[in-house]
Amino acid sequence: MITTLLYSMTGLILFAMGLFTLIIHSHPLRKILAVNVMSTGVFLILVAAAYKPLGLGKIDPVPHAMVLTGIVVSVSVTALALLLACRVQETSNLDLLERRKQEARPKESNQ
Amino acid sequence: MRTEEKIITRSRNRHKRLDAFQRILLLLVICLTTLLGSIIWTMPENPPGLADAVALMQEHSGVKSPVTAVLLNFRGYDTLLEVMVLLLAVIGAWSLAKAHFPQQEREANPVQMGVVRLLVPLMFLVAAYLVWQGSHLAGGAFQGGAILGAAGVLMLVTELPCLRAIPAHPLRIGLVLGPLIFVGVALFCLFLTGDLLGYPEETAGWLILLIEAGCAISIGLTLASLFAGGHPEDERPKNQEQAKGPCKGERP
Amino acid sequence: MNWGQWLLTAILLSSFIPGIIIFALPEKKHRLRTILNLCGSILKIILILAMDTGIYFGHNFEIRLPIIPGVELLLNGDPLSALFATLSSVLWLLTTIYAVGYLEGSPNRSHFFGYFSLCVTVTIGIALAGNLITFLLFYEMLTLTTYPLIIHRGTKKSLRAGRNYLIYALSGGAVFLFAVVALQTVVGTTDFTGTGFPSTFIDTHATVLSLIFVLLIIGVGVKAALVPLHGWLPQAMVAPAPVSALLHAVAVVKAGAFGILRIVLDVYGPQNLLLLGVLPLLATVASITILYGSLRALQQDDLKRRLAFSTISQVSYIALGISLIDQPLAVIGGLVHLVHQGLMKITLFFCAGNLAETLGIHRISEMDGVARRMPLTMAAFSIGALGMIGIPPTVGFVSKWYLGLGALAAGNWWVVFILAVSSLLNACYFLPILIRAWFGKQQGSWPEEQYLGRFETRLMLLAPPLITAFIVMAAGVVANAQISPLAWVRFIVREYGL
Amino acid sequence: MTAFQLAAPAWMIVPIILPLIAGLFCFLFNRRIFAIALTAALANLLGVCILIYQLLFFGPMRCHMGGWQTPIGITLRTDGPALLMLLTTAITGLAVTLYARGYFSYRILNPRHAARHQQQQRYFWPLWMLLLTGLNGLFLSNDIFNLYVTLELIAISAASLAALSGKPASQLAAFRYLLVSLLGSLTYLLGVVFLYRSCGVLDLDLLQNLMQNAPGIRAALALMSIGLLLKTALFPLHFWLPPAHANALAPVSVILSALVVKGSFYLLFRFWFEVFTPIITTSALNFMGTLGAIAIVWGAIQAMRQPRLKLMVAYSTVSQLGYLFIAFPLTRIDGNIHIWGIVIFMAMAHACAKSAMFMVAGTVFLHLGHDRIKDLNGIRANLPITVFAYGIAGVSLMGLPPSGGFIAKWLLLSSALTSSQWWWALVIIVGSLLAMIYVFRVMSHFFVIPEDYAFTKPTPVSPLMEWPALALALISLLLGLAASWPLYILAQGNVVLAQIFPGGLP
Repeated sequence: MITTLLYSMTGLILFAMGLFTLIIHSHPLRKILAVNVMSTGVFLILVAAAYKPLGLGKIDPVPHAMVLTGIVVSVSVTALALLLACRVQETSNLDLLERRKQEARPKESNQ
Repeated sequence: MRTEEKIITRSRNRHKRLDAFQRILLLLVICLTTLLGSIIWTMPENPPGLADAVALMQEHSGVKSPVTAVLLNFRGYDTLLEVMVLLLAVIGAWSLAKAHFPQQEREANPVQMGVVRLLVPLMFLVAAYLVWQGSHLAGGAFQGGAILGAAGVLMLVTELPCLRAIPAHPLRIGLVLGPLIFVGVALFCLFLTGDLLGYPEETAGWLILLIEAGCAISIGLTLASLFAGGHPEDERPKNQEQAKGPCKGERP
Repeated sequence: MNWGQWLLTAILLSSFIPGIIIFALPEKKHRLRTILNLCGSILKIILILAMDTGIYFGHNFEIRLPIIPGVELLLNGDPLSALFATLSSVLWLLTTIYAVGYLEGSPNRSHFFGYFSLCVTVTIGIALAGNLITFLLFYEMLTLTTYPLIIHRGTKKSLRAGRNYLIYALSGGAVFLFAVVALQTVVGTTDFTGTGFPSTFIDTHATVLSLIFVLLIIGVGVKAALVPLHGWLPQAMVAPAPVSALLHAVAVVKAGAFGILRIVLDVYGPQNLLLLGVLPLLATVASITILYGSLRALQQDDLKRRLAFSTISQVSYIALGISLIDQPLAVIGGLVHLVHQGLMKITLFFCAGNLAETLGIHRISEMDGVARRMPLTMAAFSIGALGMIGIPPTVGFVSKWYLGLGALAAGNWWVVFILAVSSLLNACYFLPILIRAWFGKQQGSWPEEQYLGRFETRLMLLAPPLITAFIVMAAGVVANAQISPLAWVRFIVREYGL
Repeated sequence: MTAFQLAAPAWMIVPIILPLIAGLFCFLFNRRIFAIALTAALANLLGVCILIYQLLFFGPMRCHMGGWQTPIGITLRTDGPALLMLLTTAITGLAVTLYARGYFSYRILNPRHAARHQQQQRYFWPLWMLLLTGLNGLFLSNDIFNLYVTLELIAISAASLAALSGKPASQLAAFRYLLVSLLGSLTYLLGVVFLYRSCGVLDLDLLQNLMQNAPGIRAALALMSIGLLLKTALFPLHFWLPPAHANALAPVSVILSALVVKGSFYLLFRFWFEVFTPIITTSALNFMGTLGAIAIVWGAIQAMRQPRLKLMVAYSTVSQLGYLFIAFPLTRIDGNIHIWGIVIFMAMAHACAKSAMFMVAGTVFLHLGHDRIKDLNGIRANLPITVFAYGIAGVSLMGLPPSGGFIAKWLLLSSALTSSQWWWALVIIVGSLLAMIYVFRVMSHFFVIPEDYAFTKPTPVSPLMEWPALALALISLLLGLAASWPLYILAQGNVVLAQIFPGGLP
């Protein structure tokens, strides 16, 4: 019982931390990480739901399958979000564009 | 535009202390957590589940591992859609950008090359073992695919020159292979038994293995492609036929 | 489907199909477009006359199209709808001829005539509607089809007029929708029955039903231009003259007035309204509108604006007549004014359009001596104006006579007073125009004199007002004959058992 | 070969598997992609028609995937609401497929960015096909975890599509959209976890039987609802919608606005009024209704203030979604009688009308190179069909008769008045008036042809861009006249509705 509770509470706290970070931080990378922390929290609770102490019955395989599925989704979505964030940073970050321009200028003058 | 840029750049000069909105939010989040926590606390000790139901049907599933049985047989439809999610991520990534390789081709670092030569075949072996083992122990397509993906990432990090030349079309075939096998098997079962993914009991194990093998390859390629961060060089439909043969690094 | 249902369908399609084809026609095919228009409108008149005959001999025309439980579309030909449909279709033919002449050479005609045809389809739909839901359907569509016509010129002013028209009309439509749903909820049906809903509802829901009546009247009152909902009408004068004719005589204002008739006679029924005691309210509003419209008309120098305020005033005679529901003579006066006002007002607008198109005259102060330059047009105008004042033997006299008789019979002296004052005001704002035109002396040249041909203006512009002016006289002279608007209205009133 | 009898439930997988295979092939092949997509869209429509035929003759059905019964297997289910949503998706999807073809062809004609546009088209088709898979799967699924997977499928493909145009603004919007979708999915998943721990099953039918007023279940409902509300963009959570919808490519805007938000709404509605009905309280319903009312007014006011056509249409979506939520508090008194009718009508009419409008906006944008509302004068001269389609779609959005929107509003109003909650009726009326203002603000510019307007045609717009919009607009207009058919389909197998139409409908 205590194991399940421990995992569940940890998961819940992770979820809450992720949620808080997601809302208050504006940097894309932090947001993506926050979502990842949140999903980890949910998976923890899910795995905890499947746990049975030894001798008290079989371990439920369905949440395990769900977590596996969830992890896959989370990985792919994270990858996509990271790429998107990179694109956003490249195209709409003025500082970066400015720096690029400055980097490009000396090259042009060399040619 | 302006404000959006600000939002992105603001994080750099963010204040350390929380402002009023953040405090209220913090309070709300804490309340929410406490509430949900107390609900979990009061939940019954032995939650109902599907463990017994799955155990009852286990012997008809064709595999010994309950997780694999759930993943690929009982809830195989979920997994089919899941594989599509992975593929979607690749399509989305490819639509966004071109894979980023360094400007100049340079000779790979001999140490890195050595590590790759040593590790990559080993990883392929482990992946194959994991897929094989999935039928009776923990393991399966996702785990195997993850190892394959890691192998791909390793090669990408080493900046093997030949990776740059990987043609798009074979890569796409590889990416689609797993889903196609999955759908093919599903439809095959539909013809045979009248149910989508309704494996005939005697061949279920082999069909699941086939799906797992196909999916493991595709998942590995998917993860590596996602790491590469975009579509390959010759993805322009016009000059499709410039593809070169498979490079050495891919199949050492 | 029996032949009656085919007939109703054909009546609607006879202008709808030409309208759609006209939209698809290239801009340059004037002749084909004109032929289509005229064929459609003549066919429509023939079909409607056939329906009138059928109705006179007691045939029942009805199409029901259930949509969801409690909501059905119902087309129904009864004597009252025949009155409105006949009026609209005849005037539409004349207006089409006029519009072809008026818009000769101007751009975007396929657009214009397409909406013109749709507009009349919708008006006939209003005439044939058999319940409030169908009425609402066509009523809202009328707003949408007239909007492009009002902003047809595309100037800033016309856009503003169009926007105001929309705001007024669609708000009215929204109020109307609310009231219709409420009525459906309370009474369970909105069919036009001829006697109204069972009077048992009055005992249980008197307040709610009174409130719904007020909302319904507000909904249709926007189009009927009851004060204070009249604001859009004078502004809409920026539209081309055929559109003004359409708005004032054929479709929009008439649709509002017709809606009032339907609500009073068919939805609530005379008995229920007398029980509820809300009719004096309608009579008051109508009286105020009559006086207000006349007073404002006096102040206008722009000819079309004066005519617009005159419409506001004249249309309320219909509402005034129907609000004296217990007096059949007053009801006859109100109903027949629906036709008469249309005939007179369309004549006046045609003439005003002729003046503007031929001589560039828009203001009354420019009209001195214009009758010598355009005698036929001004003759028609004079007949229309005299009709408005109510001088025999024009049709205007017939309406006012019956209204007055009804008011006298009811002992309603203040209505008689209103009628007298309003006639006086009518004279005040029409007679000076006539005097200027016939006896004034031309001051300088006309602003933009254009046309010099065989007639005083193009034949297509000249013929329609002459025809309507002739009808204004003729219908007044033969009012007591077997076939006249008055005879038909008497037939209606008999049918309603008043 | 039992799978191919007409009565076999296996037909249910057609709308899922077909677009899925088409998506794979679209990604795999380089040529004839459009042919693949079009075939899939047509076959999808056909499949849905077969399913409707099945429903009418054999009643609602269950299809057990892999032959595994619940609780361990996944079930698909057909019933009236699901099939009507599928039908809407199929029809709109077919129109979008055609429109997208015309749209991309037109853009590729422009030699300046031909390669980039070709690239966009290359990825549009597989993404769109997989999105269609996800949507169809969502409408058919009867398993809360499978629903999560379909939600993810939709979220990822939708976000990728939203970013497709490559403009910085669209990518930023897509990024936000992706994050919001993820947050929604995760919250939903947390709800699923709570539900699984409380009930131990995942199938909706079984859950419905186990429903009781336990704190765990209430928490699950709250979490799942919040997640779905985020994806549906109800008022305070709508912030991501307008930029994402307005900055995407036109066919993508159509898909996002007409179909994607409907998916999550449908799910939410199904949960509230089928699965969790016993634990729903009146105050919760009123809360949803209030949010809906605010959304109607707020969205409409924002739509009136927008300088760009696409933004205007996007805010109009926020407003129109509010109507769907106003239906919530009207159920208490009315039972289930009108509720599915209202919601399905609203969803169908809005899907068709809004698609038509976004198509029009896209066509206008391509034609003029901008969509600033005040500079749209005279477009009627060059694009008469498009302008006509806009007008008709506008009529439906305003809820004027005889459009499908009118029927929905009629049902809403009559439910509100029957249950003496007249304040909702007022909101509905005000909403229609505001809709009228924002629709006609654009319309007046369309209609006016300035004196000096040049009647030149830069590049003739493909008929594929004009006619699908008109067809959809007409469908949304005529939906009102054919209203008895959707209601008839809805009544199949629905006990409550069947009582109102004892003799069947005309």
